[in-house]
Amino acid sequence: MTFEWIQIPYALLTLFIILNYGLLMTAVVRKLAARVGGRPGIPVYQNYIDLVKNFALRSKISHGVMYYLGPVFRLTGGIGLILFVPTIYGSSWAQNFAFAGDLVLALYFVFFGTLGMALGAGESGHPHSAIGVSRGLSQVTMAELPLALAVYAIAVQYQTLSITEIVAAQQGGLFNWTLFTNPLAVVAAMFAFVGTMMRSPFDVVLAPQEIPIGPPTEYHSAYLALMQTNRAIFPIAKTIIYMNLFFGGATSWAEFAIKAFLLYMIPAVIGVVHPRFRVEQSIRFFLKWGLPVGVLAILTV
Amino acid sequence: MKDVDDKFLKNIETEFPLREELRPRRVTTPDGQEIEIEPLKDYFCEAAPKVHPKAYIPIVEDFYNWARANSLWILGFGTGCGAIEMRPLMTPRFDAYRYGIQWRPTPRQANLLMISGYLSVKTLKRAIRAYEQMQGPKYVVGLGSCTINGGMYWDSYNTIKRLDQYLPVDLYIAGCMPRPEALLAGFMELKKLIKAGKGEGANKYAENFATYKANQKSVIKDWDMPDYNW
Amino acid sequence: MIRNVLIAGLVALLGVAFWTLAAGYVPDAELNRTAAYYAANAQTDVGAPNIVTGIIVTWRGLDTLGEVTVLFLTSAIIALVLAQSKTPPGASGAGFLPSGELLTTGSRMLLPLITLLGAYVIMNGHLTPGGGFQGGAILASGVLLMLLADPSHRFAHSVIARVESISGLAYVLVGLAGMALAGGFLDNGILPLGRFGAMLSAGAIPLISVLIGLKVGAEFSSILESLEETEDA
Amino acid sequence: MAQIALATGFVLILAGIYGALTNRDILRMIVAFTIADTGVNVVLVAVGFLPGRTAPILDAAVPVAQAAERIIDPVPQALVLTAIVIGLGITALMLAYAYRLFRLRGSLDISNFTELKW
Amino acid sequence: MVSPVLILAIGLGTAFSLGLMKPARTRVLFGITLTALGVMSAIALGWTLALATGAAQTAEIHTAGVAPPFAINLRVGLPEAALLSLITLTGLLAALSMRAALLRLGRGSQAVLLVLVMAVSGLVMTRDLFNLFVFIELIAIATAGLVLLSQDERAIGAGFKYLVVSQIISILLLVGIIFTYHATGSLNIDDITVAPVAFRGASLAMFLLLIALIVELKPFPANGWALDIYTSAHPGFSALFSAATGSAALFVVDKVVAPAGTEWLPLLTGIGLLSFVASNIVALRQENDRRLLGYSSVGQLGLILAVIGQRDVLGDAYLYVAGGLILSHAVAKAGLFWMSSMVRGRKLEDWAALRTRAPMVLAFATFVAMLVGLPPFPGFYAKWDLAQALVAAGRLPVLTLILLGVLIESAYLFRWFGYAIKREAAENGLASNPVDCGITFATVAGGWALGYLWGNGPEQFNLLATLPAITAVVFILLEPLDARIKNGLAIAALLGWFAMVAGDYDPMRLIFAAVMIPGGAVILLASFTEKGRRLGFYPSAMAMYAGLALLLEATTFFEFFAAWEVMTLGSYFLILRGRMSEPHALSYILFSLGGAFAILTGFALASGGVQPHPIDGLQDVAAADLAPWVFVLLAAGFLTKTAAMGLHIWLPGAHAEAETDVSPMVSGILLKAGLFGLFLMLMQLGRQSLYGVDLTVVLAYIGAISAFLGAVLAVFQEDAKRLLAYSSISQMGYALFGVALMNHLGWLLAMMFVINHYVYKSMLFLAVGGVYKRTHTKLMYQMGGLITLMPFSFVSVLVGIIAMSGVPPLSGFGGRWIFYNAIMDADLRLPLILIFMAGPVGFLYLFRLIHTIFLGQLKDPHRKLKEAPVWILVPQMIFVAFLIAFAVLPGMALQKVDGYIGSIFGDQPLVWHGRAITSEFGYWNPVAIMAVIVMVFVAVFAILIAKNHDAQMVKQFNIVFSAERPYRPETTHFAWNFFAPYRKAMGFLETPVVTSFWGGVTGGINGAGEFTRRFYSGNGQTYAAHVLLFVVAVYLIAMGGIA
Repeated sequence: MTFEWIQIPYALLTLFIILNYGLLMTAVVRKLAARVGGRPGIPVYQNYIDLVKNFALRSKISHGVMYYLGPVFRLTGGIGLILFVPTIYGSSWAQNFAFAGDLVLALYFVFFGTLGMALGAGESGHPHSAIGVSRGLSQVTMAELPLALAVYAIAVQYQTLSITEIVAAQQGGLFNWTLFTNPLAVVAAMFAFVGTMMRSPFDVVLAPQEIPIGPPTEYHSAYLALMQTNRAIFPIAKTIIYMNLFFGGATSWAEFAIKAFLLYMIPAVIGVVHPRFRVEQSIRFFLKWGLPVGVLAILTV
Repeated sequence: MKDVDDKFLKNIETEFPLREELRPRRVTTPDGQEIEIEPLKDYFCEAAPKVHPKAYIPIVEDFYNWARANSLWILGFGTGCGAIEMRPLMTPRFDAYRYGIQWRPTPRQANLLMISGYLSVKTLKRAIRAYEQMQGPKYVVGLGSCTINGGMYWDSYNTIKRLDQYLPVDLYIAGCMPRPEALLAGFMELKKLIKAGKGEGANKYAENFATYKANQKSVIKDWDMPDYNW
Repeated sequence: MIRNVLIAGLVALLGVAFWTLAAGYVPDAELNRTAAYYAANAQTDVGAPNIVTGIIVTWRGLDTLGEVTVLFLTSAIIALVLAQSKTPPGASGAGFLPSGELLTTGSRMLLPLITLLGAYVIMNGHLTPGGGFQGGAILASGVLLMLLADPSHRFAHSVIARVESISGLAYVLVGLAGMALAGGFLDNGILPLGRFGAMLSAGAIPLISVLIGLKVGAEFSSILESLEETEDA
Repeated sequence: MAQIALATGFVLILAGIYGALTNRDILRMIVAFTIADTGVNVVLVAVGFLPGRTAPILDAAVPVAQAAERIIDPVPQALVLTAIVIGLGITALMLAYAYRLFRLRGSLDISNFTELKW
Repeated sequence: MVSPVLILAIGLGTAFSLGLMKPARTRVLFGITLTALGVMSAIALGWTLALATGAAQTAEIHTAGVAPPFAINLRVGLPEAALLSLITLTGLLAALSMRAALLRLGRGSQAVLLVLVMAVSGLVMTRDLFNLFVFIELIAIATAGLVLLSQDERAIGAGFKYLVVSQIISILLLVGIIFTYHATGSLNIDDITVAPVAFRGASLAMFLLLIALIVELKPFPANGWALDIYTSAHPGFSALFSAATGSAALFVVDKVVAPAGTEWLPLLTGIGLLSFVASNIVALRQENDRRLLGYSSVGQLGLILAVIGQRDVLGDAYLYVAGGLILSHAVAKAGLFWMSSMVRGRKLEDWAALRTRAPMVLAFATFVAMLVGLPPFPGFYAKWDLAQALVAAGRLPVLTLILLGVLIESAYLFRWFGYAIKREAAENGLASNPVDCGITFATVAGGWALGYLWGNGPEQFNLLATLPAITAVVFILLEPLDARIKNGLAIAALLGWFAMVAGDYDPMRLIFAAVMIPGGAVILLASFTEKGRRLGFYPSAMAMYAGLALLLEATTFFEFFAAWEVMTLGSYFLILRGRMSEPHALSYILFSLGGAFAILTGFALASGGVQPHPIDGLQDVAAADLAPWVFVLLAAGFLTKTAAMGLHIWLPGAHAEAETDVSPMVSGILLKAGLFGLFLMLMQLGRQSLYGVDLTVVLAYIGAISAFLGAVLAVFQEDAKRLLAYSSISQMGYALFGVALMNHLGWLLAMMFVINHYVYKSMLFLAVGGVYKRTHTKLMYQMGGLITLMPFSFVSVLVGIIAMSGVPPLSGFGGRWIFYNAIMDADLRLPLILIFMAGPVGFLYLFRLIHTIFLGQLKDPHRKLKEAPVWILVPQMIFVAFLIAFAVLPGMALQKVDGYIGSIFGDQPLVWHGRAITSEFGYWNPVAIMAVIVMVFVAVFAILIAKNHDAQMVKQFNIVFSAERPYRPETTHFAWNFFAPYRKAMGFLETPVVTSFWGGVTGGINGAGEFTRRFYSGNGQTYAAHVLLFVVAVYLIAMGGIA
C-alpha cells in the first residue's frame, strides 16, 4: 500500500462519519440506559449541544504548556488511531492511512493520547488529576495484558500483523471469525475491552464524586470539547480494532454500525449492573481471570 | 438588617490576621540562598476578571446562547435544606436530563451554580470561590427564600440575607422550599433568559467586581484568598 | 586442665610421628657420600685433622658465619630490648649484696686459667675437639665470673664493641679474600695448608677460629653485660 | 644404642613442647624450650652415630687412609654446634623479652599479653 | 659483574663495622646503612637485568672452593635475582621508612636491619638445607629485634609470641633436616633431588621439613603470631616482613618441594587455598588497617603457596605466574604498609585522610588493584595464565577457590578504598613528608613498571602498550590541568580514536563503537559544567573508555578479558565519586569481579589452555561437551554486567548515586558492554543445551523476568535516579530477551535497544542530573512543577519517555515493532507474558518520573531555580534531535546491521524499500507515521489555539479544590507513593528476595569471619598450640595421602 493524495479526503470522510457515529451512539446508549431506568433521558443530539457549548465558552484558563497540549495529544491519539486502522474491509476508500503501520502501531499508539492526557492533567497541579492518572495507569497495565496476549495469539494464528490481512482471513462466514476460530483469545481480549472502556466496574479512575472525574478535573471549554470529541471517537476506534481482530471486521458501513454498537453495548451492559472495583481489586481481577485466559490463548494457538 | 457589623470591620487586620501559610516568609533555596515567598502572589493568579464580549456576529451568539441554554451543567452547592429538592430532578418523575441539564462534579466544567438554600458566612466564601472558578458565561440560581432575604434566618448573625449582593444572581426560585416542579420551571425561565442573551452574570460580576468584592469582604472577615479565584 | 589434656593429645600425636621416625631408623653402616668425602678429603682440602672443625669453618663456613651473626644479632637485640630499662651508669648495683669473699678470691684465681684454657681451645680447634665457639664460650664464662664477683663493675663497652666489630669484619674480609685469592667465599686456602696436624696449619682455619673465638667471646660478654646492667639485675 | 639416643631426644622434645605449651609462666616456657632444644641436639647427634666408630678427628688413632671406615659421621656434629649456638641465641633473646615483658606488666604470665588479638 | 655473594658480605660486613663508629654519629651511621643497602640493591638489580637480557648466565657460587654437595653453594638465576632485587630494594625503602626509629635506637638496630636483609637474601640464594635453617633463624632473630622498633608496647608481646613459634618451627625443621640428611646423605637441595630415598621415614622427614617451612609462611590458622607482628610492628618493618621475608619463604618452599617430589604438591595446594580463603574471610571483619594488611599478607602467601602447588601443571608459565603474584603482592603490600606509616589513625576509616593528597589516592588505588590482580599489574597476567593452566589441567575446584578468595579479598580492599574516598577525613590525619611520599611513589612506579614488564612477557598482550591505555595513563599525568581543558582533550581523544578505528569494524561492532566512543564523547560534553580540576575523574573515565575501546578491538580471549577488567576498574572509580555511592560502588565492583571471574573461567574452559586464543575460536568448542558450561560461565559474567535480575542489586545504587555525568556513562554506555559480550558469545556458540535445557531459553526467561521485575521495582522508587536505574535493568532485560531469541529480528531488536537505550537513558539521566544539580535532591516527591523553570530538561525527559515507552512516533516504537515481528518466529511463549506486562508497567514509572518532577505543584524553595547548566543541556538536545531523526529514518543505523545479522543467520526477514520497512508479517512506515501524527497534531492544535488563544494563564494553586483553598504546595502535590494502589495489588513483587539472598551470603561470610577470628585469642601459647595442631592435622591428612 502506498500513499496517494486522495486518501486524505477519504480519511477525513471516514473520520467525519465515525465522529458523528460516536456522538450519536454514545447518546443513544445513554438514552437506552435512561429508558431502562424509566426516564426519558437526554436528547440524542445532546452531545452536539454540549460540544458546541463547550467550544462557545468565553473565559478559559491555562495552567501551562502541557496543560494546554494535553487535549491536543488526547485527540491526536484518538484521530490517529482511527487513521492508522482500516475501517471497512474491502472498501476502496475507508482504509485510511493503514499503510503507515500494522497492528503493532495501533496497539502502541493507544498510549499516545493517554500519555498526553496524563501529562496535561499533571500540569494542572490538581492532586485529583494525579490520583486519577495513577489509578488509570495502574489499572490499564493489567487490563491491557490479556489483549496483548490475545493479539499475539491471533497474530500467530493468522501469521500476520497486518490488520487488513487478519480481517481478510475472517471473511466468508460467521464461523471464520476469530470469535469462533480462537475463542480463548477473544475472551481474553474482551477482558481488556471491558477493562479499558472506562465503565463500571472499572471506572474508579473517573470517580466523579470522589476525585471529580479524575484526570480531566481541571479541563473546561475548548479543552473539554476536544476531549469530548475524543470520547466520541476513541471508543469507536478501539471497537474497530476489536471488531477487525475478533469479529470479522466490517465490509460495509452498516455492518460497521451494528457491530460497533453491539460491541459498545457489552461494557455498557456490564457497567449498569456492576458496582465499582477499587484499583487493586480490578488489578487482581485481571490477574486472576484475564491473564490465565490470555495465557491459555497463546499456549493453544 | 445589615449584613455587616461595623464593629468587626474596624480591626480586621488584628482580629483576623492572615493565615500562617499565606504570610510572606523567607525560604532557603537548595543553593543556600534566601528568597522571599509571598504565597498570595506566588501561588495564585492575581489578575482581575475580564469582561468578555459577545460573539461578533449576532447570529453566532444566538446559536451559542441556544447551545448554552440547552446544555446547562450544574454545580450543585448543597448549602442548605433546599438541596434536598435537587435530587428528585434526576428521578424518572422529573428527569431534568431531558432538558439538557446535567450535574458536573467540578466548577471548571459547570456553568450553572445552584445555591440551594441559605448561605452562612462560612459557606458564602466557598460559594464565591466556586463561582469564580467556573468559566463564563456562567449563571447563578438562588434556590429558596433564604437566598432572597434570609428567609427563616432573617435575623441570624451568621447568615447571608441577599445573595445578589455577593454574586450576580440570574434567577431566584422562591419557596421554602421550592418543589422540584418549581425548579424545573425556574430552569425553563433561565433558559429563556439565556436564549434572550440576558445571562450575562459573569460580565456583570467583572464589571462590578469592586463592589462585589467589597460586599463580600465586609461579611467574610477571614479573607484568606486572592481577590479573584481563577 | 582440658587444655592441658588436649595439648597432651597433640604432643602425643606428634610423638607418633617421631616414633615412626625413631622406629624406622636404621643407623648407617657406612659413611654416606658426604661424610665419606669429608673423611677422605679432610687432609687435602682443608688440612685440619679435626674434620668437624674443617666442616664448620670451611665446607660449611657460611653456616658458621651465620652462627656468628646469630650471636651478634642476639647481643645487639638484647642491648636494644634492654635499652629502655638500662639505668644510668654508676647507679646500678647498689641494691646487690656484695659477693662473698670466696667468690671474689676464687674468680681472681680462676680468671687467668679460664682465659688460658679458652685461648688453647681456640687455637687447637682444628687439631683437637674445640674451636672458636667453644673457646669463645669459655672466655665469656670468665667474664661471667667477673660479673658475678663484682656486679657493680663496668666493662668498657667500646672495647667489647670494637672486638665484636673488628673480628666480625675481619671474618667477612677473610671470606672475601677466599674469593679473591682462592676457590671461593670462605675458602681457607688463602693461607698455605701447612703440615697436617701442626699448630699453624690448615690454612686460614686457625685465623678464623681466633676471629670466631674473639667474636663469640665478645658477643657473650656483651649479652651477659646487657643482662646484668638492667636496673634490677 | 642409636635408637635409645633418638628416643631420648624425642622424649625430651615432646616433654619440652608439652611444657612450653602448658606452663603459663614465661620463664618456665623458656626452660621448657631449652629442654626441647636439647632434645633436638640429642637427636641430631644420634643420627650421626655409627655403631662401633670413633670421633672424626684424624690423629694417631685414626689414620687418614682409614678415616672413612673408622669415624662416625662428622656432619651432624658440625650441625649440632650451629644448632646449639642458635638455640642459645634464641634463648637469650627470649629471656631478654621476658624481662621486658615483666617490666611492662609486672607479670610473667603469658595469658596477660593478649591485647593483640582477633 | 660482581659476585652476588657480595650482597651477603656487604650486608654482614657493614653490620659488623657499624660497631666501629661512634654511636653518637647517628646520621653518618644511617648513611652508611643506606649506602650498604643501596649497593646491595644495585648488585641485585644488575644481576636481574643481566639475567633478564641474557647478558649473564645463572651464577653458581661455590663457597670454600669446593663443589657442591660437599660445601655450601649459592645460586643466582633470574628468579633469585628478581627476588634479591625485591628484597634489597624493600630493605632500602624500609630503612628509609623506619628512619626515625633507626636513628633513635642507633647502630644496633641498623645492624639488625642489615643482617635481616642479608639473611633474607641468603635464604633466596642458598642451595643447602641446613644453611636454610641458619638463615631462617637469623631472620627470626632479626625479626624479633626489629619488632622492637615500634613505639607500640604491644609489639614486645608480639615479638615474644613470634619467638615461641620460631622455637617450634626450628625444632621441626632441625628434625626434618637431620632425617632428610640421614635418608639422602646430603644436605644439598639439588643433590637430594637426584638421590634415592633411603628409608621409610624419609617422607616423614620431608614432611617435617616442609611443614616447618610452611609454618614460616603463616598458614591459617597457625598464624596468630604473624598477625600480631603486623599489627604492632613498625609499618616500615611490616612491609619488609611481608614483602621480603614472605616472598623469600615462599621461594624456599618452592626450592624444597623440588626434591620432595610432586606428591607433596596437593598438600601445598590445600594448605595454600585454606589459608587464602580463610584469611580473607577473617579479614572481612577487621578494622585495624595493619592487621587487615596482615590478614591480606598471609592470604596472599597462601595463594602463592597454592600456586606453587600447581607447578606441575603450570609448566613454563610457572615462574611467570608465581613471580607475577609474588611481585604484585610484595610491591603492593609494602607500599600499603609504608603508606600506613603516614596515616595517623589505625582505623580503616582513618585512611580518608589520604584524600587530602590526590597522588596518595592514586597510590592506594594502584596497590589495591595490584593486590586484587587487576590490570595492568602483573597479578592480572598471572591470574589469567593460572586460570588457563588450571582449567586445562582440570583443576576447576582449585581455580574456583582461588577466585572466591580473590573476590573476598577485593571485598575488603575495595571497601577500604571506599572508606578512604568517602569517609570523613580527620583533621591532620596524614603525616605526609617528602621521604615517605617518595618511598610510596617509588613503590607505585615499581608497580607500574612491573605491570609493563609482565605485559611484555612472551606472546603476551601488553595492555600498557595500547593506545587507549596509554591515553588513560596520560590523563593521570594531566591531572593538574583545569577540568575543562582535560574535558576537551578527553572528547578529542575519544573522537580521534573512533575516527581511527571506525573504518575497520563490521556494522554491529560499529554500532557498539559509536555508542561507546563518540557516544561517550557526547556525554562528556556535560562535564564541561564542572569547574576546578575535578581530580580523579578523567583518569577513571578514560580508563573506562580505554577498556571499552579495547573491548571492541579485542581479538583474543585475553585481550577481551583485559579490556573488560580495565573497563570495570575505571567505572568503579567513576561510580565511587558519587556523593553517597560508597556501598554501591563496592557492590558494583564485587559483582563485576565475580562476573569477570566467571568470564575468566569460561574463557579458560573454552581455550583449553591454548594461548593466545582468538575469540573467533570460540566456535570451535561449540560442538564440544563443555560448550554449555562455557556458555553458562560467560553468560553469567555478561549478565552481571547487564544486571540481569538476580545479579542486579549493585546497579540501582551504583547508577543512582553516581555523579550527574557519570550516571549516563555507566548506564547508557557501560551496560552495553555486557550485551556486546553476549552477542559475541552467541554468535560463536549458538544455541547450547545443558541437561536438556536450551540455555538460550533460560536467557530469554532471565531477560523477561528482568524486564518485568525491573519495571515493577522502578514503579515503586521515590528516587528519580534509582527509578532510572531499575528501568535500565528492565530495558536490558528486553535486550537480553531479544538476543536470546536467537533469530535475526531478535538480534536486530537488541541492537535497536543498544542505540535507543543509550540515547534515552543518557538523556534522562542527564536531565534528572541537571535537575538534581539545581534542587539538590533526587527524591521526586520533593520536587514538582519544574516545567516552567526547566523547560529544556522537561522536553528531553518528555521525548525520552515517549521514546522509551515505545509510543509512536518516536524511535522506541521501532523497537516494539521489531519485537513483535521477532516473537512471531519464536517458540517462546511463556516469557512473552512477562515482556508484555513489562511494557505498560514501564509506562507507569516513566509517567511518574515526568509527573512528579516537572508537573504538579512547585515547591517554595524551588521558585527561583534556574534551568540546568547549559552544558548539561547540550548533549540532551543532541539526543533529542537524534531520537527524532532516528525515529523517522531508522534505516540510517539499522539497515547495515540488518544486513550484517542477515549474513549471520542467513536470512533477510526485513525488506527496506524507500523509507518503509516490510517484514514477513507486517510493515512499518516511520515517515508516514510521523507525518500523519504531526499533521493531526498540528490541526487539532490549531483548533485549540483558535478557541483558547486568550486563555488566562493562572498559577499552580488556582485549582478547584472542593471549594476550598489548597494549603501548601507540599500537601497539594500528589507524588509520594504515587502508585499506591499498584503497590497494594502487586506489592508482593517488591519483596527483596534477591537482596536478602545476597545479604544472606555476605552476612554468612562475615559471620564466618567473625567466628573464625575468635581463634586468634592473643595468647602466645595458644598460637603455639595452633601451630602444633596445624602440624599434626596436616600430618594426619598428609600421611593418609602420601603413605
